[in-house]
Amino acid sequence: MADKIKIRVKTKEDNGVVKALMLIKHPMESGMRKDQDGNLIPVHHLKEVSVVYKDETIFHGEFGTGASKDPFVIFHFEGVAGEKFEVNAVDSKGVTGTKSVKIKKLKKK
Amino acid sequence: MKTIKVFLTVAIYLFSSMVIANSAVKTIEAAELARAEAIELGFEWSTTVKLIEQAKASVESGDLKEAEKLANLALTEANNSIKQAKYADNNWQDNVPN
Amino acid sequence: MTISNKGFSRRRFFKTLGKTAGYIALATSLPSIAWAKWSEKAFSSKTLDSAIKACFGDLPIADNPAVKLDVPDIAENGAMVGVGIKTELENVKSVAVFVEKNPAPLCVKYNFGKGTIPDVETRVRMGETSNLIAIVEADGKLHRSQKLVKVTIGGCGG
Amino acid sequence: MYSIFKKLPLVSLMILLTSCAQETDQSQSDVTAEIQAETVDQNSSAGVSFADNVASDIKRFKGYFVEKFPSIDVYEFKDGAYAIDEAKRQQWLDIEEFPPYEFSIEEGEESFSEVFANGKTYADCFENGGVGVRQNFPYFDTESNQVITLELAINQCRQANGEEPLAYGQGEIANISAYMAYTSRDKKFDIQVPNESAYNAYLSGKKFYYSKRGQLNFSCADCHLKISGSNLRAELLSPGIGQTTGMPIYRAKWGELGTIGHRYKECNLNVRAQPFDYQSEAYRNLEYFQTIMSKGFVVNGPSSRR
Repeated sequence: MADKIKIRVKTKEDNGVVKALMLIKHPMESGMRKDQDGNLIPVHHLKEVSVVYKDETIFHGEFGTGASKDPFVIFHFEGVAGEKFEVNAVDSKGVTGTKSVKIKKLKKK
Repeated sequence: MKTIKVFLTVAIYLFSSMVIANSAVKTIEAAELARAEAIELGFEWSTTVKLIEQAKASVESGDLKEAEKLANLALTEANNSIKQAKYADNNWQDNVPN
Repeated sequence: MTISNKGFSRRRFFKTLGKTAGYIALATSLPSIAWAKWSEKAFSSKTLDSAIKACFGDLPIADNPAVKLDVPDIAENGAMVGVGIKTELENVKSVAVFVEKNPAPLCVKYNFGKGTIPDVETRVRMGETSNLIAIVEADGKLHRSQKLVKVTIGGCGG
Repeated sequence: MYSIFKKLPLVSLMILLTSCAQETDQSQSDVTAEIQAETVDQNSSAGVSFADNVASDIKRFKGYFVEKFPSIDVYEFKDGAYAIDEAKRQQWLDIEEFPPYEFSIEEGEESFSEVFANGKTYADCFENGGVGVRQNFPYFDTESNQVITLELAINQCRQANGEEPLAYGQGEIANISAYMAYTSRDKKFDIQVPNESAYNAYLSGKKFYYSKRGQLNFSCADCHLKISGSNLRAELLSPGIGQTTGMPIYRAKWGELGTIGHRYKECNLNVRAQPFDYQSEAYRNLEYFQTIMSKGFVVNGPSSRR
């Protein structure tokens, strides 16, 4: 599996609480969709995403084909701007993706 | 006597189906001509070409009555799209806000 | 002010693009993560009740207004239905979203670790108008909130 | 060019004269402008009349929506029906906070920085390195006498540098178009009509917009002017002004980006008209007309839609 799962994350820390917005590129094929020549496209979906912060898995997402294409999650956790956390993803074919993210301060307009 | 009657019905059937097949094919050709004009004018409908294809398929499968019906429908649609193009030429201005 | 993309200005976009590319190089080996087992049975269950049971076993379940469920009355498009779940309940272990009429009702399940606050948003798929159910697991109990979400057939002709 | 244009002025002149009688509120200058617009073929020396005619068309097109939606700032129609229905707008804002098309913008930027075999890049083909130029498209190229859309310019750049053109409609060309739109956000559209053949291209697009077509016999204007803001089945019909500013769009229905040509094909099929080819003269002139009508609107592409 040459390709990696692409992950994009935005963070906004505001007095000790981090709002993390995560978008993960994945076709999320439900197995019921057909391609142009009419044959079914096999099931292929994101399975799990883990967020590790200070060596602890603080968030673990399990995904089925009921999740939207390019799955999206917003979660909140106690954290400090400047620190880093890591996102690891794996899908139903075993393709993985990882992203290290530095927590940003919320920009007050 | 019975064999003649059978022979006659078969002949009539063959003859009539030949006539119908002939007119179905002619109608299809007319529909294709009209469709070509609609394309030239830029007002072809998406449904016309499907009707023509179905009419051709019916001719091939020998369902001549169906072929005739579909061919006529295709011809009517193609002619309507030409009328639509002419109508647009003269009336498109009506919808422009003033 | 362009409402359409508040807080997402071009300048920040390029800055994050550049920086994160740098971080990727830093990520060395995958840290040993305690992969919680992906609930195969729950995600393949065809009915709501079997999916809930596969997820949480026989924990007692009850509606609880403390679970705030933010979903639209009419989904703009069944492909991306925004779901927000927030609660003040303590010791929340996990949150799951079910769409009753989906071929496989369980859409997503989020398991919380230390310091994670029970306030999540996600996007799920709905095949048709259906009850959308959020279940929060806390202190060995299941707290449920649900709402009917209408899904319209798209397209105006064709 | 449609040969029918030669017949147009005379016929519509008659209609115009008959319809002028009842129009009380239309000021005299508008009427003369209308007549002038129709007799442009006869006295092509009146070059200046193109700009006046287009300007009055824009005024009346925009005026139509100001009058029809008095409580909505007309420039908000850059977001289509989301400027009308609050519940839809909230769901749309949630998507726009972190839209799936962000990956496409990123991929579009990578494609945009591709170095062609001859060492050139897209940046060499476009003004200002192709950054912040979306608002200049489509424009009428007086040399090749045709409307050049952004997607056509992208492929012309490739072919000029010995590369294979990209497929139109979706995929890489939509990603590049999305990236170029993204770098031009908030810049204003102000497309010009430089000469008579540009004006004829504009008129061809205008006629397309107002002509009833397809088995269902609808024109673009029937849906996007007359009954804009109301529902057709479950679709809230977006106003015709500002429809091109957010292109290319990411429709949840498609699950990926699509250019305006892709949307035109889909819309034609909705009224059961046979779609034209991507970048056909019909579609390029239509895009030219629509973008001219959105003068003063900002670039807000790419944008998500239902």
